Amino acid sequence: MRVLRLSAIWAALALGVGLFVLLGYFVDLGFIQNFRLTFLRWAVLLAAAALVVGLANLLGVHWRKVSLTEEGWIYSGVLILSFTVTLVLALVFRPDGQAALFIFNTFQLPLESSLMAVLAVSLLVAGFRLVNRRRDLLSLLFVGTALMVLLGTGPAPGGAEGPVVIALRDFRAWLSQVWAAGGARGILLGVALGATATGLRVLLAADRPYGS
Amino acid sequence: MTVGGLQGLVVLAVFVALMVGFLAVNQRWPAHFRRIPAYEALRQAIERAVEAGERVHVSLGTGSVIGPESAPALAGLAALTRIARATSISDRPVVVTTGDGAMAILARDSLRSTYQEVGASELYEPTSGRLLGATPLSYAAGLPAVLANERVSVHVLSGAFGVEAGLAADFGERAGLFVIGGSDDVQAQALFYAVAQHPLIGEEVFASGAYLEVGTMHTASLRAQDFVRFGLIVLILLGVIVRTLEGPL
Amino acid sequence: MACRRCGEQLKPILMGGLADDEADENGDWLERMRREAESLSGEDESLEAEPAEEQELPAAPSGSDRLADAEIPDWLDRIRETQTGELRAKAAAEAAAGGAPARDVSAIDDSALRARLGPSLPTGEGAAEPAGPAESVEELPTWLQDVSPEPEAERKASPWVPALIGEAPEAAQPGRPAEDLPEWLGEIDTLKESIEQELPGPAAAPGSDLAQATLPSWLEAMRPVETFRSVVQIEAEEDQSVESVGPLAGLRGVLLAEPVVAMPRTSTVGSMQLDVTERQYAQAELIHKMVEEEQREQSVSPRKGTRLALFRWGIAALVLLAVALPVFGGSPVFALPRLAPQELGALVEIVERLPVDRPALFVFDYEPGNSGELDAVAGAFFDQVMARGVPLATLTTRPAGSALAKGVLDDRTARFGYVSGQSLLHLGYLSGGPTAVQLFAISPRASILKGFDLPEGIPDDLWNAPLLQGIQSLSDFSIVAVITSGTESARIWAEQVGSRMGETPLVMVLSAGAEPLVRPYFDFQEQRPGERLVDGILSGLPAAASYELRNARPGLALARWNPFGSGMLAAELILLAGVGYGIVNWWLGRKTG
Amino acid sequence: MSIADLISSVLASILTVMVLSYLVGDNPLFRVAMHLLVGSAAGYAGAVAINNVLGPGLVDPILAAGLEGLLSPSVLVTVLVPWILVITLMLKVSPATSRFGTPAMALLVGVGAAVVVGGAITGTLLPQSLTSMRSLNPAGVASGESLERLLELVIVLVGTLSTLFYFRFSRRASGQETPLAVLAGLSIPGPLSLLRSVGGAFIAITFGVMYAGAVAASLIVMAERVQFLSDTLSNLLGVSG
Repeated sequence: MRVLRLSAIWAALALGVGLFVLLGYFVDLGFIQNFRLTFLRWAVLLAAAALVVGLANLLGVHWRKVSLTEEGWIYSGVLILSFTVTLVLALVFRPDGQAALFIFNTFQLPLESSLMAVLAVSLLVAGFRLVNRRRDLLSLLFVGTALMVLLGTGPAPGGAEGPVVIALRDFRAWLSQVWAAGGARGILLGVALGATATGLRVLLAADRPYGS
Repeated sequence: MTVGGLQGLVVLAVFVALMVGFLAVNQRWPAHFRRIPAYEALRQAIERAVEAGERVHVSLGTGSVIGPESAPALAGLAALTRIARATSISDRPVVVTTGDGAMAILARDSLRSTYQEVGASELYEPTSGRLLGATPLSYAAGLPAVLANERVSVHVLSGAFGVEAGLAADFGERAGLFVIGGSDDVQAQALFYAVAQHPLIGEEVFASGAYLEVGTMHTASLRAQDFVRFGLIVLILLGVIVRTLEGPL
Repeated sequence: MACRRCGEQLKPILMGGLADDEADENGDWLERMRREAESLSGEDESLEAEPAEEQELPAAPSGSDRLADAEIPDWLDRIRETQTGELRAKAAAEAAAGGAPARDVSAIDDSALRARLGPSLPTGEGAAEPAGPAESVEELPTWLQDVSPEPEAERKASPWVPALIGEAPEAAQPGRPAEDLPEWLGEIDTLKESIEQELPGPAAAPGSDLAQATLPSWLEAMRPVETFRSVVQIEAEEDQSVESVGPLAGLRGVLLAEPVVAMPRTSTVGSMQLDVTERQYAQAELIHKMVEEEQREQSVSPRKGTRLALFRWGIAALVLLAVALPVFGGSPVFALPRLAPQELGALVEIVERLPVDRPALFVFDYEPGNSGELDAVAGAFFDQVMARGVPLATLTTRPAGSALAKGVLDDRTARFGYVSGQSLLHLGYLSGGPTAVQLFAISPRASILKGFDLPEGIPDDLWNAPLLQGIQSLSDFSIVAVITSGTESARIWAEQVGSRMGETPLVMVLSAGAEPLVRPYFDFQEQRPGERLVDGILSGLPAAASYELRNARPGLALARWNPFGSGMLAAELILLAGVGYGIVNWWLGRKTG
Repeated sequence: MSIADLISSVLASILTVMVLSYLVGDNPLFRVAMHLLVGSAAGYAGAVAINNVLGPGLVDPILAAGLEGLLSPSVLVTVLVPWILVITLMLKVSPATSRFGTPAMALLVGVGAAVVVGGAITGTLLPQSLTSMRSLNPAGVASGESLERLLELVIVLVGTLSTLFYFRFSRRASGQETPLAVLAGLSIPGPLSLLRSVGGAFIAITFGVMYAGAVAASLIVMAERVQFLSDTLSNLLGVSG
């Protein structure tokens, strides 16, 4: 019973706060806008605090692996080490200090870029397999369109762009700016419908991700 | 109040009214939805995972809770409660990862309250809902270890993703897992379509609650979506006719 | 709803058990599981003589029993009728594969038997009870009492573990009303009332109630078979011991004076405690499905895995080779773009018109992983803006964005004579993602509290820096350029911020994949000049290369032109090969059926 | 090039090779690189959050207001309430104290859900619908350009509506739409099925365009990585030479 009451209070809190923020989109009344701004500022602070909580959780997960020497505990040790060193250096010498920037440019930047390079191969492998995997007309259309766009995007071998290349560029632009724009607009509208329904379910307390 | 504000309020009011209305008539007028093979396959994959003592991994993406991109993750959290119920009889309960700190907390809260409801509080572990990486690509970088070490066999991606969606799905595909992916980001959807075994297209990711039978409100909201969809189509057509009558291009 | 694997009618297990209309089906599968178990044990009868005998004893009375019938008293015979009747009913229940009605259970009642057997029937508490009959009668209420309904509180706490196959009716929520309880729980729950209602009083026709002493099949399935076995074995006369002492000395087949409690027997306490939680019930269902599913498990063919690995290696090698050849070998060389995309002209014009007395705002809204692309795409744009001497302020919505901005602009500051703090200022990190973008659009000064890499002499409140003194809102910047890899953040800037920018142009520098999603906002501005969303777009390496050529300042775009072209060529070949491979396999598959 | 830069680029090159080794298959080098990335990215993001957000948002206002200023209503709202919320949220670290953080999370979720709904309606539903309402009046379509523009507008409109229709979830209880006719064994789909098929085609084209964009983007990054490796190699050779 008590649990029920508490969950109802939290649901009412979420609804109340959400209502002010939501009305702020449509109504220009001063007090609504003030409440909205205040709640948004609190939310921004809370999101940053939640990141710290999440990082503590991340550290806890890997610390547990190391202490229990679970499978892959050595990798967890590497993670804890890199996390601690980066955090300490960036806090002591500030994130814009030379030490933090050195770590950023030496580790994070190249590692993320290399992962993006790996993505290129992953996407091409998936594209290669798609028609064989799905065996339907839509996947054929998907790969055919991708092929045409790549042909119209990539540089042409040889000394100068010929008329065929120009035609391919125009066709690519036509596909992307007319056909894809129409499809994208339909998808965006559909996604907006789904997002609205999802948000309203939370505001109406049908979904309570914050638990009870 | 501006005209846009008024229009927005009307849309909002119509949506809420439709959701409540469909909720009221749900018993008398049951809904019939089209097949979404990905969700049918997901049901079977989860049951197979439970039978095999393997784990279901739910990824809530890299979007922030306080941003508009949190919508698919919120839908994923609703689906998570259902998946957690279904896997609560498994030796290995569901594990949830995300790239946002607040979303990780919500995942843990959802798991805790779900396990309490099914009388399996002992299944809850603070590490079962975790932040995997603080940036989108570092989140993707953390996935291979989770998929390999946690004995995952079902890889559910429901959240905000960017290009990292391709990597997140590919890591699962390479490990030979059942991969289902949906996002609000159109580019991520395209990458899921290419890479994932069972892509969720467009707004299908938001329908997980209705298709996994989380609750009547999910069914009602899906019907409300369809109602507004048709309204929108009619309005656009009317607008085109009016403008066409007004004058040339 | 039918199980998609075995076609069996399956229903989700609900709070407190199964819905009324579901009990039969589940009784059915439990019954089937029991039958399977029995048939298995039946096959091994020769090996398991003892259990087999135990099962056959009541089912088909042995000749010795029939001989004994004449000897045993009438009331004891009735008890045995009860058992045979019960077993007949059990067989019928098996055939019908359905639970027997509740009244059959309620018919078994110790008070009724007491009424019929009179005071001769002991209470069962006494140590020195009479033998078999009393005990066998006592058995019936004992297990019924053990199957006491779950207390309300426990039932509330009892879990709801629906299988994902099948529908979960909405009524099946925690706190489900009692009338929705499944038949089997309902029976137990209302046992006492049904007993009172349905049992005739002492005057009831003897045997009529005992004849109903059959159990529903689900209950049969759940109890150990030997539970109801009489603890008194009626032996053949010749096997019976001769009384050696007392007034009955010399007689055979006299009732045993030995207390029943001292005789070897199966404990009935505990064996009947059917505290089946829903999770256990679901696990039982799971075991059933596992048995059904066992044959359907597909083995992964190693050949397929190896072939896929070969494909991956081949494609990876081809792409890497294609990209590396122009870098290390200097060829192939690709033609530079001859025609610039039409939207480039609009962007160049916007930059040309920028006032130099107001700072431009560059929003670095991408991750380090995208810097390889976006630094190259945006380079020409930065060059043109900085060549005009427009003061710059940078902002980011990603934690690492400021470090990226510093890296991109540092090598240009010297080239274009910018001085950090005077003509260039990093506002730093705008936390909160899209929500923070809205806050920034409303009041920039309240949203950005700390800068990044600020030089000496900049006041604590960076908004008091000379460069930013005139900035009160977004519209005070000369231009807002969002360099982003994501369609979502581009949409946020276009949708949430574009309308708050007054006459300040909004420009998007995009990753190639984001263009189709942002294009509609650019068209929107084209279509409705009054309502501005996005004023300029720069996307993709070809456009950036054209931009660099137009600026006559070769940069990263032109430097990556050849490896990019070579890689694209490889990508086209790979996709083409994939289409061919897929179509051929498709055709072959159809041909071979 | 300074020694620090050289060390940095050599380390970065080694890490690049470690990541690219994944193209051969999952291996310990790749795992180490990935954990390094997760750790360093998390550490840097945490430091930025503390240094640029929590510090200025929670600590600086108190220092600015001073103890006596803390009692003023404005400071109560802007400083004390966030402090309380953040502290309760921090209690989420431990399962024992986790429940105390629920109000803060409810607030966060309320704001998030409202931003989702508000953003979807004002940001996409209204503007994108309005943009779709374009005149298709052929009057004055003399020049080929106008004709082409008209054709484009029709394609975009058909694409938008058919794609929007494609996602329709509800269906009639009877199931599939009955085909218009069956000619020589080939069934001609009804108008709704046809519209849905058209929507599916537009979705495939859109996805194909976006997929190609992602491939192009990642190939540029790969080219940048290879160039980086080449530059580092030449720098090393230059140093050694």
